[in-house]
Amino acid sequence: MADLHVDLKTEGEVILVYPRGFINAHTVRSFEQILQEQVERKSYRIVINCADLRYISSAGLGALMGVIDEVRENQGDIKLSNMSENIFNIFDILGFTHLYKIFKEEAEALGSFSEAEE
Amino acid sequence: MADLHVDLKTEGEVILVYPRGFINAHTVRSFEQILQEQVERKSYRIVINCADLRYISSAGLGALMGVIDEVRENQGDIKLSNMSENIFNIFDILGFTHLYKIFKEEAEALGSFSEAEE
Amino acid sequence: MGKAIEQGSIEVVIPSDTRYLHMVTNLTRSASLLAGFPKKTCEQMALAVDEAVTNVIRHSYDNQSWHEIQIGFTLTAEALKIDIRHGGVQVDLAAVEKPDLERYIAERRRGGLGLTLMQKLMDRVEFDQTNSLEHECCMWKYRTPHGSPGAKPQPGD
Amino acid sequence: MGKAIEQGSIEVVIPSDTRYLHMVTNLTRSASLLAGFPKKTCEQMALAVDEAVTNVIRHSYDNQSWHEIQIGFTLTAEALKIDIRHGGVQVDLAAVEKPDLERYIAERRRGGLGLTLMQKLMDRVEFDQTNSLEHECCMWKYRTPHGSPGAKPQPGD
Ligand SMILES: Nc1ncnc2c1ncn2[C@@H]1O[C@H](COP(=O)(O)OP(=O)(O)O)[C@@H](O)[C@H]1O
Ligand SMILES: Nc1ncnc2c1ncn2[C@@H]1O[C@H](COP(=O)(O)OP(=O)(O)O)[C@@H](O)[C@H]1O
Repeated sequence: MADLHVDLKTEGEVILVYPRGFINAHTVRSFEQILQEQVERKSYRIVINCADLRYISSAGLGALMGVIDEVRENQGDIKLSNMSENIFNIFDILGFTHLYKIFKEEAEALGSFSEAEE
Repeated sequence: MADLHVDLKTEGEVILVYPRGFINAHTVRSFEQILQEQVERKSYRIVINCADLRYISSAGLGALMGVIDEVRENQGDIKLSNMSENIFNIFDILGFTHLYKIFKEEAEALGSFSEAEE
Repeated sequence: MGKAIEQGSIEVVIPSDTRYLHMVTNLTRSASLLAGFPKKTCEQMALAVDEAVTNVIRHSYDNQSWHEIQIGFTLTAEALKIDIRHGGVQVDLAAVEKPDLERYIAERRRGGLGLTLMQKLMDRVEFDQTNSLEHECCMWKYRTPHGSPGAKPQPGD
Repeated sequence: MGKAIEQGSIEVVIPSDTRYLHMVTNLTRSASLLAGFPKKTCEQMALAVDEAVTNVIRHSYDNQSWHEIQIGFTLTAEALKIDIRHGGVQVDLAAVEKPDLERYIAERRRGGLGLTLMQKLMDRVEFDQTNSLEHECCMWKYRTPHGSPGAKPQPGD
């Protein structure tokens, strides 16, 4: 099945989210849930590593929009990394590259949180 | 496009054939042609390395059947190697595993020709 | 063999169920690759069709999964035309706010991205505004200058 | 989400052109994965449909690429039924030799593998023998005992 599995990892105060597979209107629920859970447990520093994300539709972008305000109001952020060209293009077309910080590598995204702290 | 590219390599007296992609009724012509050309230029020792062969339908099997007699009448053979499970299953279902020598690795298929010589 | 198809059409009928979305995006990708569009353009068309079909399921059929959606791909020398037909509620473009990404981003709205994406990804998007029982969303991708194979090779081809 | 579809149907219409074969095998693979069949079974169904459609193009339509072929996928609790419909010459099973692989191999025949493969890959294959204008090849794969998801996990799942 063309599905989505979302793995999580904690790195200091940062939550690493690994969506693997396809995010469309059918699979988005689990992605949304994971993001909501972070907000509920007040984990506002989130890195989404897109290395294994093969597809995202507006449903997935909507899930990000659904939590970004609360995250930022609490001095957190959602940063993205390891995007394939296809995924980056979709963010770019919608101007979301100005709305989210997108890094080439996970380590850079992680590092940007500690820099912000200093 | 879902296509087929066939590469060739010469290793001593053996011709190595690398079909890459999909062999179906649409793409089979180029595979057939390459096999015919070997027979025409009297290269009767053929190894087909299936490592990059992702799909084969009966059209492709028919192409093999079209040359195997002439190849064997001339003390040659067509040996296959590096089959994925899917490709092997198709050969197996038709009993073609008894008709063709199938090796795990290219080197074994190559080696089997020199053994036959001794 | 490696030659692209110049004319032809494909028709698909699927249930109005999001479980078929992935299949439809795959089919769209295959059809547009067959038509000879660059890979990147094919990805974009697959997403546009996903968005259009998702909207039909959500808004036209109110998430009821037992209806039918018909998708047609028509290839001509000039363009690939994709039409999505259904018997549900048609989008009322007058009632939908004009996509304004700057405001969208400023307001952090959650939905409303689908139509915007369709319009950005395709060369032309039209909804019929008749009152017939069957409604249609038509999207076009022209072979030139936007997606002509060879004429303007894209990275990742 | 990860749940397989239990009932549903998909219809596709394609031109009788071998250039569409790859798309059709992809579609069949997607549809049967959606239905919850094991990957290996899905591969087999994709190949069976390729063979059936190839035969229609070659034999029913004599390689003329401007005709139509309709393919239907119908999923029930028991089986996935795939029917391939066309308006060309129907296969005359009486005239086709019964597939006899041993003899086939002994005689090194070149063609004649398609029908054999269809029969080996599917649980049941039927051709209508009426004289209507539309002809049909129906193939079934049962969920049990041959392809029940979970019941008999296959390697490579
Ligand atoms: N096929 C459709 N039928 C009816 N209404 C639609 C359709 N597509 C879109 N709409 C309307 O247009 C609005 C914007 O659609 P869209 O940009 O896809 O965002 P979203 O679906 O996330 O709300 C929807 O909220 C809906 O009211
Ligand atoms: N759809 C069809 N319409 C008419 N005749 C067919 C059809 N399918 C198969 N046949 C006949 O059955 C024979 C065996 O078919 P098949 O096993 O697919 O092998 P091949 O197509 O390689 O000859 C064909 O040669 C043809 O005469």
